[in-house]
Order: sequence, then C-alpha cells, then structure tokens
Amino acid sequence: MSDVAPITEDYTTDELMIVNAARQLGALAAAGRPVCFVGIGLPSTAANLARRLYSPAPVLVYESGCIGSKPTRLPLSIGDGELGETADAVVSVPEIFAYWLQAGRIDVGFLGGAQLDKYANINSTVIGDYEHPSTRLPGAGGAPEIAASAGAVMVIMRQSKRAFVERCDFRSSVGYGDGPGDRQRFGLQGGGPKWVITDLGVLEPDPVTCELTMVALHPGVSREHAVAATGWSLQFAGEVSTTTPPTAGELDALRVLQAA
Amino acid sequence: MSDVAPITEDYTTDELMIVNAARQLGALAAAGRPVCFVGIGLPSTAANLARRLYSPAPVLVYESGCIGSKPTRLPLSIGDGELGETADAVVSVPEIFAYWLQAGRIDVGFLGGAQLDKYANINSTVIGDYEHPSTRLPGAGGAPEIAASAGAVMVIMRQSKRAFVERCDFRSSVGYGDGPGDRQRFGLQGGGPKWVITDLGVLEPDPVTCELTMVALHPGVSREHAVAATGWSLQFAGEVSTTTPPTAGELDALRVLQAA
Amino acid sequence: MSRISSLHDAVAELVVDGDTVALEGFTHLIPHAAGHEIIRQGRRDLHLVRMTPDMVYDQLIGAGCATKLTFSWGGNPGVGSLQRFRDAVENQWPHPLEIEEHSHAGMATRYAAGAANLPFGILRGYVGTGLPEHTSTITQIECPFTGESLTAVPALRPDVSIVHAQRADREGNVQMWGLTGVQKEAVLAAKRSIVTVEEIVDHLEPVPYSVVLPWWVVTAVCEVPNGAHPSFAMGYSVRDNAFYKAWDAVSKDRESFTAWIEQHVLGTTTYEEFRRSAGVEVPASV
Amino acid sequence: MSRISSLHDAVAELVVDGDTVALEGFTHLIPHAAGHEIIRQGRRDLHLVRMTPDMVYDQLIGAGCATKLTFSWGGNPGVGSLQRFRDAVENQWPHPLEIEEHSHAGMATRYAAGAANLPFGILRGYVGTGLPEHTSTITQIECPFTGESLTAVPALRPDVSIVHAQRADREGNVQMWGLTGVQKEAVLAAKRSIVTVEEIVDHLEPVPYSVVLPWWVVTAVCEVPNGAHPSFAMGYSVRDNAFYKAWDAVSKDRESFTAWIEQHVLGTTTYEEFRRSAGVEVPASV
Repeated sequence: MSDVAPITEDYTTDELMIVNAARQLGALAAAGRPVCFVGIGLPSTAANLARRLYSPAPVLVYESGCIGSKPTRLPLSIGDGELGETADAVVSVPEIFAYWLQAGRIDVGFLGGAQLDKYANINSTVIGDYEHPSTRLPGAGGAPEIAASAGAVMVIMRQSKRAFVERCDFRSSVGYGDGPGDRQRFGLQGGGPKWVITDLGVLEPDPVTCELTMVALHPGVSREHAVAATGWSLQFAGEVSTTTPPTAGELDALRVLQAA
Repeated sequence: MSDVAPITEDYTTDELMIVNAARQLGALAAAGRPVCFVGIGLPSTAANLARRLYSPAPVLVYESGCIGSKPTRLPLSIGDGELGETADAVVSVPEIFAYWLQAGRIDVGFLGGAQLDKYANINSTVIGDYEHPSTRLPGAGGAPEIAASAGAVMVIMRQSKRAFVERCDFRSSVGYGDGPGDRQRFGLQGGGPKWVITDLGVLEPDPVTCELTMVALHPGVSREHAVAATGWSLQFAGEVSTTTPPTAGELDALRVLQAA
Repeated sequence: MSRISSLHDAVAELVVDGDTVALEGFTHLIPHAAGHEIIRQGRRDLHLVRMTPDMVYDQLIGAGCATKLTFSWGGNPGVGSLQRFRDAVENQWPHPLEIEEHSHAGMATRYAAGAANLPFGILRGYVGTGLPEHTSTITQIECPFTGESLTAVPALRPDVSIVHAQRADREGNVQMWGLTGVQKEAVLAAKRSIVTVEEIVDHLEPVPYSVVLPWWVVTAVCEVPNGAHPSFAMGYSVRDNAFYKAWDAVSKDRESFTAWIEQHVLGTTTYEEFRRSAGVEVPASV
Repeated sequence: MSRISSLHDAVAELVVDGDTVALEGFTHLIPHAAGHEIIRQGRRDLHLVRMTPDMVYDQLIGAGCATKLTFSWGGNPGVGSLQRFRDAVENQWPHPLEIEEHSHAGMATRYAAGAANLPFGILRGYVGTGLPEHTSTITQIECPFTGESLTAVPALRPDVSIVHAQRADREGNVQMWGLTGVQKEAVLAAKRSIVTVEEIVDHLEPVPYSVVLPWWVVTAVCEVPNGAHPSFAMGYSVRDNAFYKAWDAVSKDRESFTAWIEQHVLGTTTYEEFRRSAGVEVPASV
C-alpha cells in the first residue's frame, strides 16, 4: 500500500456524508480544537471519526451531560454508558443546556431534520398543519437552542425535493429566519448554520443573501441533479468545487469505528 | 451513679443555651426528624448535641453544601472536611440555596446576630447608620433567606439591653417585620422565628401580637433580671415556666462532643 | 405506606387518575416497570410529562392512560417514530391527546424552576421558532437591569415523579450514577415521588458523578431489579437495543399493540413476569 | 501564555488594574497564594467579589488593592471581625471602599446567572430586609404566568475568577472535591480564570462529589502546593485555625498590619517563601 491512499468509489452515501463532515471538523481542529455538541447518528459518527483522524482532536460534548467523552466505539444512544465512563466530566441535563450550550461554550452544533429551507431553518416537528398534522415528527428536542447558541451549526441531511423546501411547514430551529438580519433581530448569539453536508455535495449560506448555495458537489454529481433534488431555485457559488472522494484511509477508520 | 442523672449547676451560660436549644430540637425530632440548616458556632453545637441525645436524630444540612452530615466531632468551620466525608450528599452552594432552602425542604434554621428586636428581626450588618456605621458587622450571609424559607427559625443569643432592642439599626433578616401580617405581605414562605434561646431563658412570639414574649426562665433568673436585659418593654407569657437545668448526662455528652 | 414498598402499592397509593406524572430518564435509567404498573392499574386522564417520551410513553398513550403530553422530543431513538403517540396525535386513537410542546432546554429549565420552588425559569431559547405560537407556556420577559428580552417558561411541578436508580439503602436514601439527566430536578420538583431501584443495600458507597436523593425527599422506594429494561442501569445492565427495534413492529398497528399489552402487561402482575411473558432477556453489564 | 504557567506570570498577564476579580472559596480551597501575588504585583482599583471575604480579602483591602467590594458575609469565621475591612468601611483607610452588599443566596444566584450567560437570576429573597434599600442591584420582577413578585439580581461576570483546586492534569483539566462552594460558577461566569492547584498529575482519577473544569474553560493553571493555606485542600491539608486566630492581632492596627505585609508578602516572591518568612507550618492532612 502506497503512502498516498488510493481513491475508491466503493462507499455508501452515508459514508460520503460522514467523511465530508469529519473533514470539515478536521479543518476547524487545525485552527484550535472545536468543542462539538453531539447527538446520535451521523453527526456523532462524523465527530468520532474526526477524533480519530485529526490531531488535535475535536472535543465532544453530549446533550445527555457528558463533557469531553472519548468513546472507543460508536455510542448507540445518547445515554450510552461509555460516554459517561470516558468523559472528563458528567453534569446534569439542566446544567449542560444552561452552563455549556447557552453560555456559548460550544463551537459546533449539529442538526438534521425532515425539512430544511433555503434559509437553513429546519423542521423536525410536523408535516402539514401543526394542529392537524399529516405526519407527527419527534419534535424540536435540543435543536432550537443549539441553533441559537452554538458558534456554528453543521447540518447533515440527504438532499431531495421533499426535504429541501422553499419554506418549512414548521420552524423547529432557526437558521437565518426570513433572511439577512433576522438572527440579530431575534437576539441569537450563535453564528447559525455554516455548512450543509448532503449526499450530493456541500451548501453554505451566501454571505450577502444568507440563502443556502451549493459550494461543492461530490464526484459524479451534476448541477442538474442537485437542482432537481432541491425544492427552491438552487443557486451555485461562483466557483463550485468537487469534493475529494473518501480515501481508503478515511473509509478504513470509519468502518473500524462502526465495527467496534 | 443513679438512673436519674443528678442536676448540677456547674455549667456555663453557653452550655445552658446549647442544652436548651438541643432539647427543643429533640422535642421536634419526636414528631418526625427535623431537617436543620446549620451554621457554625452554638447552633451547630446544639444540633450535633441533639443528634447524640435524641432518636430519631435531626438531619443536618450545612450551607456549604453538605446534606445529612454526621460529624463525629464538632466542625470548626462550615467547610470542615468531615462534614463532606460523612454527608449523604454534597452539592454546590447555588444548589443548596435554590433546591433545598428556597424549596422549603428545611424544617429549622438557626440565626443569631448583634441585635434582635421585639418582632424577632435581626441585625448582623451595621451598628449605626448604614453609610457611616459606627461598627461594621460581617453582614447578612445566609440569614435573609433562612429567615424567609425555613419552616421555623431558632435564634440563639445572649440577652442584654444592647442586643435586645426596640428596633434594629438594620434589618438583615426578617422575623415578623413590624408586626402581624407582615410575613404574609412580604410573601415569605417559612414560618419565621419560633424560639429565642437566651442565657436567661426562652422567648416565643405571642400568637396574636407576634411580639417576643418570655415563656421560660432558667433556674435562678428573675423576671426583673430579664426585663433589665431587654431593650423593649418585655412581656411575659400567662404561665412562665422554669427550665430544667442541664443534666449531668446532657453536659457529659456536650463536653465529650466538644473535646472530640 | 412505609418508604420502602412494593411497586404495586406505591403506584396504587401515589398515582391518581388525573395526575400530572413525570417518568423521567434520558436513555439511561428509564422507569419502564413503573410505566407498566400504571397501565396495569388502569390509570386514566394522566397528564404525562417527559423531555424524551419513548417506548414506555408510547405504551401508556396507546393503552389510553393519558389525555395530555408535555414533552420536547418524542421518538424511538435510532429506530424511528413512536407509532402510538403518532396515532393519538394524528388520528385521536384511542382518544385525543393534547400536547404541550417545548424544547429540551426549556423543559430542563422548567424542572429546575420547579425544584427551586420558583414559579418560572428563564433561558435564551425558542425565539424565531414556531413553538411560542403553539405553546402558551412560552413567553418573553424583560431583564430589569439590561432591558434585554429573554424567554420565560413556567415551573413544572408534577403531582408524581417516577425515576429508576441503581441503589437505595434501607432508610430510603437513593443513589444513581452515570447519566442522570434531569431526574434529580424531576423528583425535587414533584409533590410525591417513586423511585424504583436495582437493589436495596445496607450502605451506599460514594460513586463518582453520582446523584444522591436523601430519604426525606423521596416518598416511596421500590426494589425492582431490571426495572429500567429495555433501557439500562449503568453497572447492572446494558441497553437492549433489539427490544427497542422490535417495538416498531409491535406498535405499528392498533391490533398488534393491543394484543401485546393485553397479553404481556395486563396479563402479568410484575415486570419480571412481563419479561418472561414477552420472552426477553436483560443483557447483562460486561 | 501557555495554559500551565507560574502564578507570577498568570497574575501579571490576567489581573489588570481596575478589574472585577473574584477569588472564591467557601472556607475550603481559598486561593490565598493568588491573593498574595496580587498584593505583591501592586494591583490597584480592583472591584473584589466574594460571598465570604475573609483574611485574604482583609489583606487585599488593607494593602490598598481594592476600591469596591461585592459580598454577602465578611468576617473571620469563628474568630471575629475583619479589622482591615472594617477600617476601610468605617474610616476609609487606606482609602474609601465602596460596598455592594447581598445575601449568600443572592450571590449564588448571581454567579449561576453569569455561568449560564443570563443577564439576571431570580430568587425568593431579600424581601423585608434593609438590603434592597442600600443595594441597587436588587429589584423585584413579576412572574409572567402567576403574577407573583420575585427578587431579581443581575449576573456576576468577573473579569477574572481565581480558585484553588486539588489537581490538574497536564492538559489543564482541573479537578476539585469536597466542599466546592460556588467555584465552578465563579470560573464559568468569568471572562478569564486562574486555578492554582496542589499538584499537576498525569491522569485525573474520578473522585466522588468532584467538580471537573475542562481545560477549555480555564485560562491558566498554576501548580502552587499549599496555595490555599491557611484554608485547606481536602486530602492534602487541614485548616490552620491557629493562623486564622493569630490574624486578629496582626490586623488590629494599621502599623502592625503594614509591617506584616511589607515583611512577609512584599518582602518575599512566592507563597512558600512567605510561609517561611511568617514562620508557619501547613498542618498536614491525617
């Protein structure tokens, strides 16, 4: 095996999203270890992968009250025992939200949901009318305050016309509201969503309009494909890059992590 | 030594006050173990003596965050190590005031101070004018909220014209304010001062006027003596009892405790 | 009732029709056995409260015990929806379920306010979301010093809070450790409380990051080994992920759900019997 | 400055003339050595904050470092008055000392609000006492749900908080145990923080009832064995009650105080030198 890990296309879209999310955390880590507020699922996997791939490693904080967890395997749930056993500190749930998230000590929060709109507002509450929903979803959970208080938010979601909508049926968490100036008007102290990692590429808010704009496409994904998978009139950045496919090293590390 | 412990007069006024305070706790304990919010000094000694003399024993909570401490010797300070080592739980200072005292979980609080007035308001802040005090005292500390929230308050203070005043120079903690109805008007949830144990006897608030009234005198103390040691026109209860002198058993237990 | 009692007696005496009841647990230490006992005893019109209603709330709702739910996230973590919760909200089956919806931070603030005997708590939260429009217990308040606008939420004061812990001593002092979530606040905020424990011991050895609830703030302690299954008790068991996954199929339709509840919950008298009936093993701690 | 530094460098860089500074400790773990270093470096115009200012604040005030004190109880526990504090309030020596006076509960609420990034906190307190009349940072607020009146106090946000702890690891994670008072809140509420520790170790073993402050919320960690003397560090030393009693005579008049400070604090460069100069032994833990 050569020094430069060979590129392989033998990966799933989940793996593609996880690796790209982990890389973004790695880029942040180089500028000072980011403190990440982690849920379960893809964001937890990405954050744990980044812990293995990058030095200095991101610091993981779980909303269940674990600060500085260093799990050796992927936690199955947010209350997984190992999260507590490997933590620097374990605190109560009221404390984690008040003294840590609300206090602005979290650099990166993660969100996902059923719908995302062009201003990066997210719906994880209901499809349809709130009082008479066609689909009742789990609800907002930690999202409103993660979106309000984390230094930056990373969204990981599969891109589709059904999910990437012009306007969410319900606003469970705020991205940029109805556009520029809304975060300031709402008094939100965090920086808001900075990256949306999808199975097709990466979107970022336009610095002027705050509208989510495609800044990168994964290898083999066309602009038309991205446009067709977006419910609003998708804009592209001046320069749209192509992401580097997951390397064998990245995939190995991820699969070892998931098998542990 | 006979079964009935002999009465001895060989005791100090501190011992007299401590024993009488401990007995009051013992009487409460018989009706259900009282949870006591304890500082250092005479109240701590009285509460610890009650723990040794009465079963079921009072539960001791220290404002430093110790819940259910069972010290084997008298703590020298409120932060004494043994208080934590023998506690059922140790919590933070913000928690002890919010979740335990303010929540109404304390049955008996203890107070003392430089001045006490006839409505059991206490001054531990300044003698003279607040802005230009003749004597600057330590301040209110935990007293305002102990006086507000404890189920009942026990005051332990030496009785003298200088200390037992018509009106305090400063109100550090509230007894009955300016008389009947003031506690309700202030929205105070606790029951207020119920017993004032002095070196001359015991005072209790009159059920109608709320004025502190002498209900018991220690052996050998005359009404005239008590009147002369009180800065307001001291009233006596319809029936004024004489306290039982400290027994040899009580004094032994107290001295063993203090020598430990 | 003595402080140490059977779960049957504790629920019979302390959980009353129409009560506001919080069974708390954040993935870890979820008081499942107590939830079953409430179903068995046929409680009705309960206002259920929990940050993260999961399978046991799905069962309580589907069994018709609840008419209101106050919560912040209702799902089967890592698996999907709560089918009975959805059926109640979407189709009013078995009857309508009023919901009062908050965020995690808001619920935590509300429990903490309740534990501290304050009528409300404040936080930076909810602003810009759709929640304040639909939830009347979210409002704004002005800082009297800076003029800043903050969110206020009322204290939660359940009639009964129920939690599961690792151990209690014979006096009824309770000790739990690992991730203890909002359980201390839930118990301290409630008028009455029931704590099920893995075991009752002579002496509680201090454990790092443990929460201790002294006997005088707990109404009843019940020894129910594995009472948190399929959730877990750190040091005693691990999470039964297979059981959580299997719940999806059981709860998918009303008939299979009802048959399951009738056979395994209503048809048994203890949580141990339930587990035998349902053919589940508790995965032991390694 | 690296996270692990000398106390001299930490104070030189992080404590600035005019700062609001909290040296916290509730009898246990009082950061005495850090107080001396502030005196040695001649800081002026400090706004000192502490629930229980004791001997080390008496020294800072007498040495002319402070122009304001925010506090709730200022005394020498079990001994008597703080003579230098009294001389400053009663006679403006060495210069006037503005005071902002609260209760313990109010101060704890203020630190907790600061740690939570809220502009104020609420409590049931102060009502009927003389404090609200003299302290502008106490006001009333109405519950938006019940209409009840409660007391509001503004958050404390010190420029620097300084605490003493038992241990830190080489990354700068700090661990303290026993009675830890309001120290976690004081550090989390502050813009910058200094933690002096008994020792720096390779690995922090979890300890029951411990508070851990991760490296990323602490600005500087300084290894200062016995840095809490004459207070104590549970597991390392016991309280030097004789030293507290002796302070009464030293501090009684301005001349003996000034001579003491000049000889033992200004005339030395470290806390260990100070102790040798003052002829004190640290009572070891049994």
